[in-house]
Amino acid sequence: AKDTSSGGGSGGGGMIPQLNLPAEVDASVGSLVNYNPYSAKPATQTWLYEPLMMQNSLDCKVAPWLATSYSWESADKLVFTIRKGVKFADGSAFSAKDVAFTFNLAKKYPAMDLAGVWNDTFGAHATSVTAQGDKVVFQFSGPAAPKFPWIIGQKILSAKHYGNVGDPTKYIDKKPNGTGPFKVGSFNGRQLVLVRRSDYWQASKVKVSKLVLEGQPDATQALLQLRTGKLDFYSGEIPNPRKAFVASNPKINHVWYAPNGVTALAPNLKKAPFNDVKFREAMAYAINKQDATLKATYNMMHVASQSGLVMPLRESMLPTPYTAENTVLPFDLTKAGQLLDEAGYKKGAGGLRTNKDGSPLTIKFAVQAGWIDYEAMADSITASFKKLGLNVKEIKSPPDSVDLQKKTGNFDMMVNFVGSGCDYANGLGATLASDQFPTKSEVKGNVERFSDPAVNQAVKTLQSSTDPAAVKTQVGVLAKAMMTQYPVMPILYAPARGIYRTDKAVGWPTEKDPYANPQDAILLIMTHLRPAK
Amino acid sequence: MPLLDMQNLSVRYEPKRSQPLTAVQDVSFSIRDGEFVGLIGESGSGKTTLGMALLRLLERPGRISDGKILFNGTDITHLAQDELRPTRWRDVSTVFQSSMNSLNPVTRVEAQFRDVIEYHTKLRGEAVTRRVRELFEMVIIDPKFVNAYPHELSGGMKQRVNLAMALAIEPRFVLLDEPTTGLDVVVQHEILENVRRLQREQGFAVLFISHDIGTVLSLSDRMLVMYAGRIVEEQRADSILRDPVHPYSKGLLGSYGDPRAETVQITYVPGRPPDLSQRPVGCNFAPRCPERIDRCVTDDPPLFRIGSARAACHVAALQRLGGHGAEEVGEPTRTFAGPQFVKTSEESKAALRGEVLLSVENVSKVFERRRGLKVHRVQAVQDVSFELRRGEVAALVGQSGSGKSTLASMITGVDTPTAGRIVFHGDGGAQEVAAFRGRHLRDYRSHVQMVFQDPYSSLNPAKTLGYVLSRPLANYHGIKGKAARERVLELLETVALNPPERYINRFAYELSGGQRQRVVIARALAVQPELIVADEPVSSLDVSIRAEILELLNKLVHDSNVGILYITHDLLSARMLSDEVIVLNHGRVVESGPSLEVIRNPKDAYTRRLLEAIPSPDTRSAPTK
Amino acid sequence: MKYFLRKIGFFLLTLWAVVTLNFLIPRLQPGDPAELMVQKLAGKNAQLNLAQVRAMRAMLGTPHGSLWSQYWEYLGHLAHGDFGLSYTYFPYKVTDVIGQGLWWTLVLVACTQILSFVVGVILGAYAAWRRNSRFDSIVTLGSTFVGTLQPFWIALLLLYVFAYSLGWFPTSGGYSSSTPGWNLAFIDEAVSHAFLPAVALMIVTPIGWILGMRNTMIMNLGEDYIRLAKAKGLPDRTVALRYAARNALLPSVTGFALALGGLLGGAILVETAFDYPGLGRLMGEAVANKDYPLLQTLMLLTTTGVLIANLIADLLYGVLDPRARRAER
Amino acid sequence: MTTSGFTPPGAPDQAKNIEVDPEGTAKEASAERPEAWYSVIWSSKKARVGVITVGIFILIAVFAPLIAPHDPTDSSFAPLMGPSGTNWLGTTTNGQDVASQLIFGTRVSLIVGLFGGLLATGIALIIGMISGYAEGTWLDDVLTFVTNVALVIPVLPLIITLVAYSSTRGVTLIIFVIAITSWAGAARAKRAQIITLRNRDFVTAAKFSGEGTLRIVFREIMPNMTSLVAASFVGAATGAIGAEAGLAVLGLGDNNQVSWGTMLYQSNAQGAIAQGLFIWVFAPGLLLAILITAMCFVNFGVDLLSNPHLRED
Ligand SMILES: Nc1ncnc2c1ncn2[C@@H]1O[C@H](COP(=O)(O)OP(=O)(O)OP(=O)(O)O)[C@@H](O)[C@H]1O
Ligand SMILES: Nc1ncnc2c1ncn2[C@@H]1O[C@H](COP(=O)(O)OP(=O)(O)OP(=O)(O)O)[C@@H](O)[C@H]1O
Ligand SMILES: [Mg+2]
Ligand SMILES: [Mg+2]
Ligand code: NI
Repeated sequence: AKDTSSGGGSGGGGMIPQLNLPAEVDASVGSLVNYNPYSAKPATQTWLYEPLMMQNSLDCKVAPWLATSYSWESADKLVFTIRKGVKFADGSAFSAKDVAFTFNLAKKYPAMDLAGVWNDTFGAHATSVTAQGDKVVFQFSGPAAPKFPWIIGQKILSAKHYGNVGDPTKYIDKKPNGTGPFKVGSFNGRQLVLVRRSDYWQASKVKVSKLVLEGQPDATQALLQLRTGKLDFYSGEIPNPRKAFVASNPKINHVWYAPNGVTALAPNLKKAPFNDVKFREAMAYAINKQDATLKATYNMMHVASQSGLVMPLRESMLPTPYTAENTVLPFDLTKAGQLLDEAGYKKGAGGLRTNKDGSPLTIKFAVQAGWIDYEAMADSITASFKKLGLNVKEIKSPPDSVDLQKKTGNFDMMVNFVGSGCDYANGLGATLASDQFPTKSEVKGNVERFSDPAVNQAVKTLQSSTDPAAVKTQVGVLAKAMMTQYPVMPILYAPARGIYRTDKAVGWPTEKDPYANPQDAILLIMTHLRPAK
Repeated sequence: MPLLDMQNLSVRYEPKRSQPLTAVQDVSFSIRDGEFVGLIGESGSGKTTLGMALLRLLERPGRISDGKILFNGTDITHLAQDELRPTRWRDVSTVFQSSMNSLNPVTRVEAQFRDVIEYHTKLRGEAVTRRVRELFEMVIIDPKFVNAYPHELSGGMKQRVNLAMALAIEPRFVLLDEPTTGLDVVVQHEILENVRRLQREQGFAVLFISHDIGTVLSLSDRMLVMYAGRIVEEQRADSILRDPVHPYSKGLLGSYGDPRAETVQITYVPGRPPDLSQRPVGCNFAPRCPERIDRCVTDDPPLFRIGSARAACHVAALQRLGGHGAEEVGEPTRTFAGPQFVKTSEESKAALRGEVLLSVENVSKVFERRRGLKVHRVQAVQDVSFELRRGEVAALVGQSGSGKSTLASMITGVDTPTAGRIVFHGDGGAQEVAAFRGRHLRDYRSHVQMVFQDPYSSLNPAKTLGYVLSRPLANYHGIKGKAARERVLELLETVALNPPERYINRFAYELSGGQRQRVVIARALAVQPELIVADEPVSSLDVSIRAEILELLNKLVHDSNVGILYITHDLLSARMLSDEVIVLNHGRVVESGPSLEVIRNPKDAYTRRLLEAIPSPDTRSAPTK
Repeated sequence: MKYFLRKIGFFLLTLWAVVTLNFLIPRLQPGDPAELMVQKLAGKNAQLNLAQVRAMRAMLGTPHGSLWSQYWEYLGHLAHGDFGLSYTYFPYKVTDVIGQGLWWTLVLVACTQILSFVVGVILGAYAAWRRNSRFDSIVTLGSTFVGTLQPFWIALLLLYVFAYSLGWFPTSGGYSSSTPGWNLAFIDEAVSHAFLPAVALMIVTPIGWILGMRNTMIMNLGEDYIRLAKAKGLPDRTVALRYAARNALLPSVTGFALALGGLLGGAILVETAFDYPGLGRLMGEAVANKDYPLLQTLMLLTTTGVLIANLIADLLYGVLDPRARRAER
Repeated sequence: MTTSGFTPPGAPDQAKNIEVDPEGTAKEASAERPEAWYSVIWSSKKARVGVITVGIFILIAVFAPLIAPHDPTDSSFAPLMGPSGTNWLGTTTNGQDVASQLIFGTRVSLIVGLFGGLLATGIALIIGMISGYAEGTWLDDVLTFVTNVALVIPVLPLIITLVAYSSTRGVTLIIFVIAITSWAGAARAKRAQIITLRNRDFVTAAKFSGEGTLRIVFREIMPNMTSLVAASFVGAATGAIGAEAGLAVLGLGDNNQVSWGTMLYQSNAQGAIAQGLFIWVFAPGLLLAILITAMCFVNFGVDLLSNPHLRED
């Protein structure tokens, strides 16, 4: 049901004079500009400083960027080959030394260590990062495969520029000097104008001469600006984009919402009756996913597979006998009812089901107030659970306090996001591994508090596996656990939104050509854009 | 041609949400240039309304419903405000009843003179200032006050400023609406002297409104007596004193007696005027009139011309003009045949032999007011000593600010003296009042009670009389429920609120001022005190009610052998009620002794000034100063 | 003098209380700004990057020591004019951030407030003077109804009609492509951007003044000094202005000073709706981001602002109303 | 502080406006009884309109389940429908019935108004009365100081802070928060009022009758302040209703209940304007304005109680 009209089309050889994008930070900062990519709110994250590589979260392919290639020499040693001929905006040459400098700076200033290289956040910490010729070598104290996606995403700084600024997170960078495709043209406190660098290392691929970043419009404003062409691309939320945007000019206006993970119903497995797998199975059949996606996403998103993996993209990871189709459980209240009856949750007085021991069964459904799609999903689920005879009560409270409930484990069930990254240890693995229970101070992935030794083992193995075949086996274990133990019940795929116009530029990713995640790979997209005819 | 000619004027108030009423009905009179005319009548009789109509300042819901006002030959009854404006103040100026509040509080006095002077005359700049100073001197205020704000002036000064303002551009006619109410006797006296002098000097005409016949008589050439919106008598001032025609005028005159007489005897008019929205048929005064004949109840009397006077009374007309039924009414009388209040010197002599109930010994009180770093001291009471006996009424007399109330609050335990002591000789032997705290103070108050000056504010408007009277019973005597009700009814009867059942569930606002004051007294009696402190209990009441309350207090002393400390600034009422007088000036006792003695032979100059200030018809004959 | 000393003493005491409250309110509440910021950056449909959260915590620096020692430290910093670094705009100083928003709000809000006060007082006084006229009923009824509209709702309506449908005005921001400064292009942009927010604020604010002024004025019209002024034959204008309005204005002046406090509150909604770069929006942002240093300072700013306005109003009252100068309280 | 709000400090000086009664009959007396508060209020045309309108809203709130065609949270309708027979005013983006939401939304507004108003007035009454009665003592200084601080702290940011940081957002919390942030002005007015009343002779007289302090404050003085209390209640209730909507619009409302404010919030968040769902966006704001206007009109009537100058309008 996704938009299939292409953003493609053949482009000419000319240039796109200007594209308008929303600002990446709030506009009210006025002259308080900071281009430092390691500050809390850099004026732009994307166009000035570049990462080592870019992984397409949809098909998991890794595109070379400042690094031309990588290899895991062993589970604890990662080697990048750094691209030659890259120049910083000031004309100085970029080298492996800058890469090593950036990562070593994070060792000195842990506030900058967004990839967790120097601590044990995702696998073992690094012992050294060194430049060796055109190579950069990461030596870890143990297996560290899950750090890979974060490491390649770090923005590389110029050693010359950042070498003597002290704490980089406290440094206000007003004269950015990155390797990126654009440099700052002007900034007037609200409007950031970026101009194309002709000496960019892949300048031939960048056809946009000027980028204008202005304002952080809300949904309504963004819609208006998109319709009138004051904005060319937007990845924020716009309710009902097909009616509100595409329908107003279907030739030029397009949307593509890529699946970016799974939104699931997470029960608290430490509590009865959710500790009963039968009960959970019944829940899985009692969710009207089709209705949920209609209400929550205006049918923009597909209903989700119980496997916890995004289908059909990851169908290849499924073990037999599972397929993309049969892992999507149907909405079947009769079946759910039977399952509950069999398991002993009989209907009592007033048609409400009771616990096995006959005591009243009430479920408090914690809902993130203000997250309208979550609220809509919750409403839909509550409605069908009630039909099943379950006494569900929605309690809407601010997202912060839902987070607090995640930390304390003091909840019955809630809607939760399940990661679907390319490193399964960090995505689905984090949702299932028992060392990922949230703690008092940190929200980790295993909110439902599922625990299974086999799964733990599989996640552990995944963390040190760099070999695709081994990965598939382990992911199979996770998927199977999802299919048989129902730790969480996926509802629908969470969207990565791309809302764009094709009157100036074409070549945006589409469902047919999903070369990039529209939400977080705009830099990659930039190299694919061509002028419209 | 008269300066002001009022012809059959009627004024109606037609409020949206209550009964319409005719506040002024069919009033005709005229005033010549330079004439001083007094207008009297009790509260609510329509004096102010008449004045406002004359000034054409009536505001909604009031309007002139009938009649004409001719000023200097011009009919101003329906002139537009714009047309009136140039003649305002130049022809007719005024001092309002509430002239305390009629100065703009946020501008300096001079500016308020300036705007009117500059608007109406050609004077500008310095000349205006000079004129203002001149005016100030005329009304005897230090010219340095021209630059003051109104709140920096005392009440009396404000009144005088208003007077000066009224005379600022030498008008032909000045309307003075009770220009001295609320003022101290001494100050009042001074201002009125002033008015009279200026009027003689400048020759403007005056309509002087007051509810106090004594004040008016001593000033006016001619008197108008108003009752329930009508003029009931008009006569030259000197002849009305000798020969009042209307019974109401007689009643008003009867409320004055000579304090120097061995036996003072005053009369009062019982009851209250009619509700103006539901006038009775016949003479409006008939229900209160002791001379009433049958015709009064059925026929409304017109203003008969009787000799040089005019009066609206059937009886007087019959008596003096004769006619059908003249034989029944007998000879004209000079006095009001209503209830009387008598005080003889014999009674006082007896009272002064009672046992001592309270002794005040060298009491002083200093108030300290902090102002920033400076401490401002006020010596309110200084070294005062006296004794009060059971069955005795002692009057504490003095002008405003002389420390009377301060003494009262020390005696009742509200405040403590800074020096000296007050001793109460009750059942528990001699006890010092200042030592009472908490429960003891409450105990003490079961022996000492207070009657307040203002009966309007001393009764809670939200409570019924039954509640008000039952509280002291419950608090001091533990009487509750039915017994309390019985007792309340008894009390109401004691203060002559008959039949008591009709009053027990009423609210204070349903009563007249006199009735309220009686409730206040009943509340004090409920406690069965031995000492009653009455702080100016009649000064805010109409003359006719005053005597009524005094009578009640007098009865009380006789019947229950309590001691009363009667506080007043009015020597006449002191003489009528008290056995002993203590004169206070600036917190000191300047003179004290048996009442008759003090009043007949005042030793102190201050006492003499107080005596002179008594507004009485007789002061007219007595030479001033 | 006493009067003024008292006022100033009160001012200092309240200031201290307000400073302390501003310190306490954010601190007594749970919540983790670092987590929140990372979550915001990533969006709700993303897994929290734990490394990033940890880094963010290290960056912002978590408060340490007992509440008591924090309090003294806070007071010490305040005394040096050190308000800390904003979380949202890290590593910019809170004062820099506020400095950016201040002008926008000052211009927008101060202009509309003063204008609406003046308009409101004039309309109210005139309505009272012409009491029961058609003008009076239109003004009272109309302003009552309009005054009850929510500013936010008016903002929506204005946006819809004048920005979206008619396209006469921009939908958001304080300016667009011009360079801030005294140049025509910028002023033109600034004015057209401020227009709708100003109207949204202007529509509702005068109402209080109209009704308040009308009430006090009607009350004053019954006073004797007004009657006397009329008896003096002074022209209507003098009576209305110098006697009635002058006296009726007094409560409005103090009311105005107090209202300055509610000002930022009203501005939050409107500024947010129009994405206007002022303090109101900053305040909303600070709350949303749990930016304690910024929030604390904004609250301090507004409360001190009100206090000072109040002090000025009190002193002004002393000038305007001679009675107050002598009165004890 | 000498600053004063718009509430005239002058007491409803009933006693003095009343004519003195003749020895008279009960009939005459009744003619002079001050008008009962309800007839004073009713006598104003505006107040009449207000009372009737508020009455209609109350009826709607009470009988919402009978009037509303659907459950306001029932999201089983097709989303984004225009007005039709089943959905009188169309449906929301979640497939909820707009008309039913509007009808049920009345409840929250009225409940918040009623209880928020009561609570705020109650706090104001207690603090104002005690501080006024104790004027000049340290107790008064403390309470006045607290009142002044509460008056000076900007209300909306404080509410936002309080609500944003509390974990549940029931209507109770909203009521509580609104009440504790809005009592100060009224407390000050009451303090001023009680100071004028406290020096009346009847209070001293009550002391002479042996009454205790609390009884004096609450049995003797308070009954004389009904009009002020009533006026401040209507004012507080009106404010509370607006504040609830404001909070909801900021996303700080109670999302478990349908209120006009949450409707505004939801519709705005769902881009209702862009999708052409005008009724959904504009109707709640309009109803809110009508309800608040109606209450202001009632207040015009209440003003007549405390300010007889206005009665001849
Ligand atoms: N605005 C008004 N609306 C209705 N009735 C009024 C109004 N003003 C005065 N009255 C009534 O008109 C009558 C006359 O009142 P007025 O003030 O003229 O009396 P007065 O003789 O001046 O009394 P006082 O001696 O108390 O000043 C009274 O019954 C009073 O109640
Ligand atoms: N609480 C107080 N604080 C300071 N000064 C006071 C206080 N009470 C009274 N005074 C002063 O003490 C003096 C005497 O006042 P008091 O009230 O006893 O006079 P009074 O004789 O009762 O006057 P009036 O006839 O006006 O009632 C006055 O100068 C007054 O200003
Ligand atoms: Mg009068
Ligand atoms: Mg006194
Ligand atoms: Ni003050």
